Amino acid sequence: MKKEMDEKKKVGVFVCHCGRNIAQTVDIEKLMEKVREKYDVELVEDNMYMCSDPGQNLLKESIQAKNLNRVIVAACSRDMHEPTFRSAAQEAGLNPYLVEIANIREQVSWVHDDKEKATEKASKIIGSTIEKVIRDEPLEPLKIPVVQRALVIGGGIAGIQAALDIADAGYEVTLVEKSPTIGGHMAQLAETFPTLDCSQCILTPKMVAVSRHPKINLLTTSEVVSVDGYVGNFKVQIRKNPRYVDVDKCNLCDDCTAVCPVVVHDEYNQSLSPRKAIYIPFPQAVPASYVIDEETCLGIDPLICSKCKDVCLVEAINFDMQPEIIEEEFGAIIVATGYDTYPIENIGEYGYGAHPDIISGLDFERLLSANGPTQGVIRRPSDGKVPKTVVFVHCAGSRDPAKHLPYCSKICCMYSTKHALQYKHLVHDGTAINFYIDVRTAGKDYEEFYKRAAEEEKVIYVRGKVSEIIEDGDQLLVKAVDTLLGEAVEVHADLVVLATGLVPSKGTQEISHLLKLSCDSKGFLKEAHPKLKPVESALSGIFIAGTASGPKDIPETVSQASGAAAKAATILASEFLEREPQIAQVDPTTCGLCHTCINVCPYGAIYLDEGVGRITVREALCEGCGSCAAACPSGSIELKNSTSEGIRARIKALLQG
Amino acid sequence: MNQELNPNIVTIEPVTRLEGLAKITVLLNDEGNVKDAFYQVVELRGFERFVQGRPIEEVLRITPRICGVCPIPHHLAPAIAADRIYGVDPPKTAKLLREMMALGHIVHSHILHFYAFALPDFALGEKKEPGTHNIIGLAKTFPDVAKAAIKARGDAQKIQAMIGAKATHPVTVIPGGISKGVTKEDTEKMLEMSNNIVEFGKLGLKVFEDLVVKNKDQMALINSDAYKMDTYYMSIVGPKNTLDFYNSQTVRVIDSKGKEFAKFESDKYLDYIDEHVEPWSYLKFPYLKQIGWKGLVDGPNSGVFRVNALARLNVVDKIETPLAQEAMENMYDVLGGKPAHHTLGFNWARLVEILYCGEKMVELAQDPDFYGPKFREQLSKDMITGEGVGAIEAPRGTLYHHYKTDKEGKVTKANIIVATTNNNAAICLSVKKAAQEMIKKGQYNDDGLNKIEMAFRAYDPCLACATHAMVGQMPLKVEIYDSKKNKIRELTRKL
Amino acid sequence: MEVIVMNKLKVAVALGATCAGCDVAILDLNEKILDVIEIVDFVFWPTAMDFKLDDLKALKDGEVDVGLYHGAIGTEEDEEIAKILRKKSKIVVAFGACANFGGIPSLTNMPYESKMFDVVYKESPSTSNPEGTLPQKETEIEGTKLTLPGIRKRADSLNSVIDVDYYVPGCPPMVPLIEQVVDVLRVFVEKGTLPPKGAVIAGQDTLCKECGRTKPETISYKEFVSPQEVKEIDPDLCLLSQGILCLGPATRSGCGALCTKMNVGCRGCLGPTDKVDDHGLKMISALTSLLEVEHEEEYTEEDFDKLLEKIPDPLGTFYRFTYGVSMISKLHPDKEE
Amino acid sequence: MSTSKQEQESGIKNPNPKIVLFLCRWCSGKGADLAGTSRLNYPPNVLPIMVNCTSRIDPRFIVEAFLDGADGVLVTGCHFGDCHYKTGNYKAYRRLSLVAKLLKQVGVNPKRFRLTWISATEATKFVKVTTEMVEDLKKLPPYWSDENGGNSDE
Repeated sequence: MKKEMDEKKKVGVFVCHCGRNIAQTVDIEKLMEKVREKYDVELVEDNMYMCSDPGQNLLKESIQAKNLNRVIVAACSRDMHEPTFRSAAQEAGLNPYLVEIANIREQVSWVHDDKEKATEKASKIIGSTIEKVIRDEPLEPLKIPVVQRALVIGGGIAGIQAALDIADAGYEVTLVEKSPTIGGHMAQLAETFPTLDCSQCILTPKMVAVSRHPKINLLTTSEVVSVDGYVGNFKVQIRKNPRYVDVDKCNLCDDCTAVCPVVVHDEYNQSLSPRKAIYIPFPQAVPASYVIDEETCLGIDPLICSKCKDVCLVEAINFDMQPEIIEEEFGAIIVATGYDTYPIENIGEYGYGAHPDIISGLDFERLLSANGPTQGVIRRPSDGKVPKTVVFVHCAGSRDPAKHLPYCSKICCMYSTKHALQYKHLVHDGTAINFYIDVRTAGKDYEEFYKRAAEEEKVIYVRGKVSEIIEDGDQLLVKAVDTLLGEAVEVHADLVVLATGLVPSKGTQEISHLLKLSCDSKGFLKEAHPKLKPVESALSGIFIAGTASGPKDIPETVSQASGAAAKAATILASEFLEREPQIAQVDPTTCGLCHTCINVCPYGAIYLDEGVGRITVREALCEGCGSCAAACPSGSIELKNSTSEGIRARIKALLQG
Repeated sequence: MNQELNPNIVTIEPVTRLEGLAKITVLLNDEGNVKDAFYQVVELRGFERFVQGRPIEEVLRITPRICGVCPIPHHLAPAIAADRIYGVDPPKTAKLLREMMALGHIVHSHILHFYAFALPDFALGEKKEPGTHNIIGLAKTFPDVAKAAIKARGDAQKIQAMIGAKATHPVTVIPGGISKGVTKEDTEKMLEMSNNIVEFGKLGLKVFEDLVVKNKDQMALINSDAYKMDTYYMSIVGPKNTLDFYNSQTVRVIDSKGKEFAKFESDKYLDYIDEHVEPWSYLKFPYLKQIGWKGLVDGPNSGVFRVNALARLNVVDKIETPLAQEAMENMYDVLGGKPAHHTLGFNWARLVEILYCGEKMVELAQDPDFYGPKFREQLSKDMITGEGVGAIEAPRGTLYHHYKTDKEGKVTKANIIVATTNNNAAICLSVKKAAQEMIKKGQYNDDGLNKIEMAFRAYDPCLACATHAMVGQMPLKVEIYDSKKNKIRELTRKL
Repeated sequence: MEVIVMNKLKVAVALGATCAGCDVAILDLNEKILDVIEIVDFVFWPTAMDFKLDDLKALKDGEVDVGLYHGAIGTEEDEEIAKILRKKSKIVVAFGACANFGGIPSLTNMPYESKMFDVVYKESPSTSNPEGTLPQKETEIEGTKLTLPGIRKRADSLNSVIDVDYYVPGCPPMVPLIEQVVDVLRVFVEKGTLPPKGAVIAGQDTLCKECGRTKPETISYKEFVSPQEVKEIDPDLCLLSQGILCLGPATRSGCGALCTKMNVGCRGCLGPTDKVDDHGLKMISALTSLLEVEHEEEYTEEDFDKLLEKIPDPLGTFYRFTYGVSMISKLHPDKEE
Repeated sequence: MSTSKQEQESGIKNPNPKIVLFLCRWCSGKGADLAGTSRLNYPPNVLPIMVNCTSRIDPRFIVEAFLDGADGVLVTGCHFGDCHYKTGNYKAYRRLSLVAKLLKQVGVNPKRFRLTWISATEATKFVKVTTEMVEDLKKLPPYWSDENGGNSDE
């Protein structure tokens, strides 16, 4: 049942000369005559420059004088001045959505030379626009309430930086980290290239800042289990797993580890050294507290040992802690779930990681670290001897589409060079040999760092891929080809470090399903636009920072974190999100709940509201593309101010006369 | 009221109480006696053309619209053709369900014809005012018979709907079987309804006994030469020449003496049947190829043959079910042995067939495989042989569906010879004979014209089927032309 | 139930290019037909009663209360009968898919290589027609002219030749719809009120709501599978989501989902909703939108072309019953190649 | 508008074809505007209508355009992967390709309907496509003209 068009449509048409741009091939007088004669319009006026103040005043005065309720400006492309004319009309008291632009410049005067035909075409375009404007209804921009709180998933350097920036901007942040401490992989590094800053020295102040920031609610040993809702109104469920140690009471006296009978591999030290079932990941861990590893502890429920509880003077240990589901609402989400390294166990040519003296880059970082298993003295894991010859293999399992990762992970050349340089510092008479395909030094001062390692520290760079590493007595025979000299090369090394690339972390894969974020072919999260929207995801209100979207170094990660934080803050900045009102609406009388629209909507903006049994459009998510209206087999969905009947009328008007 | 006119042309238009559109034009000579009669079918819709290019499984859902009174045969015959195109033999459960549908359909169609179309002529005596000689009129004079008929036909339709989703224009039969089986409860309901149909079958024969067989004039009419024709008879027969409405594809033809003239598998039909075209009717005239088209004449050397109920009973040697076999023997005793040529005998044969169907349906519903789990084979495109013929005994006689498809299973050519078409020549002859009887020296009355229609109605012609090719017109129109060849009256009857 | 009827409704049932399935549908009211006779007098129903065209012509204009017309307009005489029915009836109801949309007979309007007469009377393998005789509108036999009605260029819907008051779609209209018609007649008899002109007596929304099969989270299929080639048809899950072609989403409800209950896809015999002017185009838009919608970003144009190639006979499948009134059938072929 | 002498020789059957041109607001619309700002030239026979996305185009619009007197319909949108609404053009391609098949099946000359992608920078391609289509349709008679069997059905 058509709404009766009660109020008479009083249309004002304003034709712009645009100096000579339009007037040169469109006969303005004839055009105005044609429009007056062919179409039911209240008035037709013209002006040299409609976008100028006199032009806009003409518009405003005419609206008030003739109380026009529809306006058409026949001028340039709507991208140019639609906002100009809409706000002018608004000042004159007319709803801005009742103003339409007829493009007779880019689409007519600039591209045609036959004056008569150009004028005729301009008249048809105006006629078609009239059909649209008389069907337009007054609209208000949609106002979507925003929960002014952000969620950051992942407690590595990216998550830490993002959380701090948002909190500093004055908004509450919940930072969720799956492991017992924040810090991520950066906490495992000894020093960082190219400045050789001690990684802990530059990271721990930010970690402490997180723990002390009043606006940041830190949830470690926690993971996000479900995310519903949409930008401004994400309903999130977080499961906080029990630590079995009360963070506030524990004073890090370390008495408990002495009595704990369980000894297991220490993941923080890349399993190169042991830890107990009750442990602190590393001294500067945040939150500063011990934690009981439920899997390796002899038994909490039923309680088997409880030796640690007996010696804990401050009674910080509590076996009755249960997993807890926390439900919170957020206006924006930042995903910073980090990376994992490509496992050396996958690389058969280099011994599947079986030999103790063939280790990964992160293993070597731990050997270099003062709080590492060898207190910073480089010792071979097999016999603890200081290695005299160390081979660093660049692109281990990278740039190898046939068997391993096809892509380059950007940072391995730099951290291998750093490893060689640090090794030479510590073992002056040692020999460091780096096998590489290309040494990629694309960051600030990276090339100088590489020159320093090669020329000052005399690290030997051999251009060639290592074909095989086999045990030879108590040493390792490294076979390769020096492609510059064109000869085979064999080196007897005491230790081999494989510089493996970066792959999406397990957390990244899980969160992509949870948030329905699409991934690229390598499994990293896909940005909304690789060049222009690097920190936005395809879903509005959800942002991405750091290595979750691909391999990158720490400076790039931190800048992305701040970028994502800024984007999130813009959403949280206002109580309401304003959105274009031309969205879809569903007529339940003819809708047969066939789910076509739900599956067609690229934004998941349409859902079946079980309560009322009706298909409903989420105002916050609908972008007004209209795909659902074209697909709806019962014709029940229409776009506001862009109905199918309206478009039909516009086509018909173009073809008339 | 007699018509004191000396028209030379009598046209009955539309022929009523039948399915489809036709008209009879009767030419009188100077003395006012019938020189010739033309039964013109005025329908042509073009199914053979507009199924071209359609996938065979979709064609199965288009061809039922050839006829709304007998859609089931036009769903099953192409399905049999499709099975052969895929070279597949459907599982037993599917065959049982398909047969049940076919039998239920025969019951519905025969009841509809006998009680709505034919019985009023017998039961309500001389045709007085129009508008009474029909189901409504019957319901007034024989309420209990009418109610029982409506109940039995309703049951038959319900059974078909349980298996085919819809009784009119079923959809579930697909190449290789059927889209969904039935439950045990449904089967029990069908059993109960089938038993009811058997009882109704007996009642039907008893009614016919009282109203017709015991009525001298009616029997005289049936036995009168006007309603006899000496033709060949064709029907599908089961393995031991038994009555069979689904399982067999063997066609048997007997001559007017009852001797077997031909026996062939359905896919050889082109060697035995040809169709002749007349400019004054959209319906073609099939005839036996070996004998040839000798025009609208009966007798042994005319290729004209008859199908439909009486033809079937003439052709089969035996009916497997006891009650129906006994009813058939009783019929032939009265009609003077096999084969019987009495056109109005078709009505009696239909009642025998209703009884047979009822008994066979009871048998099917008691078969444990009836509601079995495996009701279709999974087919694939590489099984497609590209050609298949499916034949079936529709209520109105033998029906042939012949399809050629491409590798994808899309129909490239279709040829459909429909039951009523087979009877076209015979109908023309019967109408002419009846007209010669009923119109003497230009004298005829409403009852006379209805007697002509009875000759036509006995064949229960389904013209929508017959001319599945074209759009029709009012059922049967009567046009009267005088000897000077100008049309005096288009309709002889006044309200 | 006792119905006090002041005067019985005079009802006429006329037919055009029909299969008479609609007549059977009325008779399928079974016992209820006796109630119908209480409030209705059939003054014209050739299939079931002995009325001739002249009986209809003899009635006074407007004497018939309700004229039902089933079958498409296929010959000139169908058109003539429709016009007579219109003149004689206060209310005309288009009954069944043929009268409503042109139905299956309007499939003949589609373009085919061969002409209808050639297919039926020349190319049919079982026809021996050496002289190539074809049916003629007029034939001279011994001085008398035998006439046949001419075949129209198109088989059309009832409302293409006369003004229609109400529409009862369906092929044939299902018992629940006919019962609705009987109710409308009863209310008309008792209270004299009628639904708004042009109303379609069936559901106003589409079949999916009535079908009751569950809709999975995502409906995305690679190609349509013909029912005989699919391994197994889930009796509870939406057929379309199993890749079985079903026009339910674009077709009115009101039939009780008879076909989908039996694992068979709907072919749209109740036609589209009021808002849709071309049933086929709407269904095509919905179906192609869901074709591989889950992985569409991995497809190139050529991949999509291959997928679309596999959609079987779109014209014949998406316009099974509504080609007569479809927009696309109003386009004409270009003369030149 | 009868065809003048020399136009007939050069095979012009329709000097002034009417072509409905669908532009999408983000890519092809901007490409068309760029053709304007770059002062390129193309025949005025294309009559533009702007929609948010090619996925807004309901197949009925194409047929309705012909029924309203168009000689041709040209739909332009974003290349795969560029769509502002992510996957609008994928759906548009599938829908309108099947419509093209139907138009061909009912005998409409395939030259009268075209679907092509034009990015915001491809002004030259836009001009080439529109000019080509106008030239093609000039060689065909006006769609509804009697000469083309337009109003031939009685």
